[in-house]
Amino acid sequence: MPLPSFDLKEPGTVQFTAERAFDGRHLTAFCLSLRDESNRAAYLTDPDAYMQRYALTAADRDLVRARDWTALLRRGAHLQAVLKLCATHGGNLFDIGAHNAGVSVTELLAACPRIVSAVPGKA
Amino acid sequence: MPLPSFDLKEPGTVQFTAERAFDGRHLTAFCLSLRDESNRAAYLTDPDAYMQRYALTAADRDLVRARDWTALLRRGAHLQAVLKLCATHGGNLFDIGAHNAGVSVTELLAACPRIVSAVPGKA
Amino acid sequence: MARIIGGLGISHTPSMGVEFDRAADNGAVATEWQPWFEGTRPARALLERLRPDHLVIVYNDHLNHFTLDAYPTFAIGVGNGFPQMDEGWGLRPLPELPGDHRWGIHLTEQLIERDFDLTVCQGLGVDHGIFSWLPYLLEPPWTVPITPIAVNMIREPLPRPQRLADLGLALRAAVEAHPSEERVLIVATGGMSHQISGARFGIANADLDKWFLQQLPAHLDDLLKIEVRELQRLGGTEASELALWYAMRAALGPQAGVEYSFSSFPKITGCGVLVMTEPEEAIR
Amino acid sequence: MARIIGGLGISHTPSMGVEFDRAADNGAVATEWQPWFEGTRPARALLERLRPDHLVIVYNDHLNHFTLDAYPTFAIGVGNGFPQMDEGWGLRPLPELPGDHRWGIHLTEQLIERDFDLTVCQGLGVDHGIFSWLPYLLEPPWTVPITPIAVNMIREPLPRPQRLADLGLALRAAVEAHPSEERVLIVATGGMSHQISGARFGIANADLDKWFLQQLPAHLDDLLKIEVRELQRLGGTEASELALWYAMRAALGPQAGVEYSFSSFPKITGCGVLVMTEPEEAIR
Ligand SMILES: [Fe+3]
Ligand SMILES: [Fe+3]
Repeated sequence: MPLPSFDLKEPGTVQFTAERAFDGRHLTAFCLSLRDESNRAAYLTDPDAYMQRYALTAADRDLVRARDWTALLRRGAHLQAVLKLCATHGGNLFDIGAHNAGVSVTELLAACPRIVSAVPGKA
Repeated sequence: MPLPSFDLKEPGTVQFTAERAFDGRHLTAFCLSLRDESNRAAYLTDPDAYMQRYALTAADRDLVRARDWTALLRRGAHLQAVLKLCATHGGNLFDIGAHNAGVSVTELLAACPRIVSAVPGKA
Repeated sequence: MARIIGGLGISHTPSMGVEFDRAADNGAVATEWQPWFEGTRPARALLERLRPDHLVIVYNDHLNHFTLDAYPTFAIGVGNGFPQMDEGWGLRPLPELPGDHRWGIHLTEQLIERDFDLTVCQGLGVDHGIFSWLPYLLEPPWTVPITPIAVNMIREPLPRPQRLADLGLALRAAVEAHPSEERVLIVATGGMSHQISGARFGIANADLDKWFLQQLPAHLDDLLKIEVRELQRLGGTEASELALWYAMRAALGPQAGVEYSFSSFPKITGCGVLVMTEPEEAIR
Repeated sequence: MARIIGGLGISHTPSMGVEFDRAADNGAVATEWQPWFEGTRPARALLERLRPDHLVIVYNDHLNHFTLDAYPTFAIGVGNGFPQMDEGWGLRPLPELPGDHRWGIHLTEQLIERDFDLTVCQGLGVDHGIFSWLPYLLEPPWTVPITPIAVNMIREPLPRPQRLADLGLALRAAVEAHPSEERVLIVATGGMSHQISGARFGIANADLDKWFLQQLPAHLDDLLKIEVRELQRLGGTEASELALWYAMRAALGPQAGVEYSFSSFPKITGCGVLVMTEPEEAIR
């Protein structure tokens, strides 16, 4: 993998802006509900029925079903919320990161830590 | 009824201090749960079972059963929370106020507004 | 830039809302509420003439939305609508408050940049703090979007009076940084003298309310020196809510003038209304 | 009066906690975490010598307790215990954090008097922001009470860096107003360089972390001029959490000195620790 760049542009970074926070509010709320063990069980038993409880759009639900972590982040679900969804499906941070970076989890694990060097004032 | 005095002492005023807010936190939480209609129904169906859900002491539960509004305030339940409990039992602010003032609701209603006059700097 | 055209200070109380609904059903206002109903007519006409594009409303919740698990000193609503909370007697026949999440985001950014430590609420319900008086002044369906800012008046310690004035000043700068030509009305709502518990229940210092309405337009600095406890001592514990009105006055320029001022005491809460305008919007 | 004896800055990350539990089970620390484990030993010894009576911990939640329905810029915990939150993989075998509600009330009163617009939490759960590093430095059962202060590092806009330094200054005054002889340690915890999403996932600017640990003790004013976005650009989006460390440094006097400083980069988060003491508590 190439080393990370020093900028905040996509696809390197999906900034969680205030607009995104607002647009993704229902997705974030849905994902955060999975902090509760009984909710995790209910969701896994019948994902579609469970998602009906939240004001998700059909497109939102498709992203969840597809476990399209990258599109969920772009849609405004907060990473820490998406992580609850990922954990509910037995995954972890590296699954999300690998999907974001377009590599396999094995590749990403091997690449970390991705050492770079720079300090402020000396770009 | 005598006119209200210009001080903040009990029994004229039961100040909701930070200490009271803390001591009464379970009572306040219990009362505020009654903002929800289904909770009100569950509580009215079986008050004791419902109260078990909250970390109320036996003494707390006795005050609730006795509808001792004044003691509940002293114990640190916030007035706005006690009001939910009172409303659930079909009461309103005047029930609490009359209990606090030691008069009947009819007396209190007749006495209001209890007109006094003073402005800052001219006690 | 957007600009502040004026300010509205107004009381709220659950009974005011109950009476509005009852009057609508009965076609007549109860005798004790008649002065308040009549007293709000001129304010209603003024708002119609002022044609605001946005309302910033500084109010307080009464444990109807927030709980003591997490009670914010200052909370801002970011949303396109703010629903009514059920206060225990069911919902009133009113629509939700209209919002504009872009205004919410703008004000959040501006206020946090100015060191106001807001709690940002993407799901905010509102109680009689706004719903009780709004129907008297604006007829539903409401179309002017609102940004609600909730201030802690429930648990000690309350913010200092000066902090509320500082909030008003920051709101002015925040509005003026908005990239539009919108006309913004700053509203502050808090009950005037009242106390709804203890043996002082029903204390009615109508003179304090009148004095406050006289002082606020031109003597904010003097008012800021008065401790909230002193307002509580003279006007009842819930008279602390008068401090919210400071935010409205401070958001206006020093030359802003009074268009209308009125107060009455229907039963247990002082009910007053104050409309002020900036000089270039003066109607008087 | 109570007084501040020193400060602790430290990273947090979920994997640090996971590794602590795994090492406890296996009786051995994994190779990549060995430097961090060893690196925390001197800090642990220093805390033992410093004998704090109270810890004020400035940290950040990661949507494990709060939600975006109401996200506070600054929240304070008032309680005698703060439970661990389940972050999705179940609870770790650790007791709750001990608290002292009287300290919580005291600090709340002092900070609101100084215009910090706290959200006051009587029911606060805490995540790896505190639970991940605490077992490395203090062995359970924990006995020293903690007052947690949660800072928004989750949603934009974040508080300004200067606001965090101001929080530190206010904490110093607040501690000194406490009517006791207690010895207070100010802790700030935020991950050092890391980014856990996007194609930059795993960015590891170990030199930035070392530079930061060198700068913080004596050059806070220079650090405050750096925009948080610049820290994010160089160290990853979550490097914003470094700004929390400013509160710790600002709470100490200008003459406070470094007792110990260490950093390593186990996998995806820079892990560092900095212990400082006031001159009269110097051990070095
Ligand atoms: Fe009120
Ligand atoms: Fe973190």
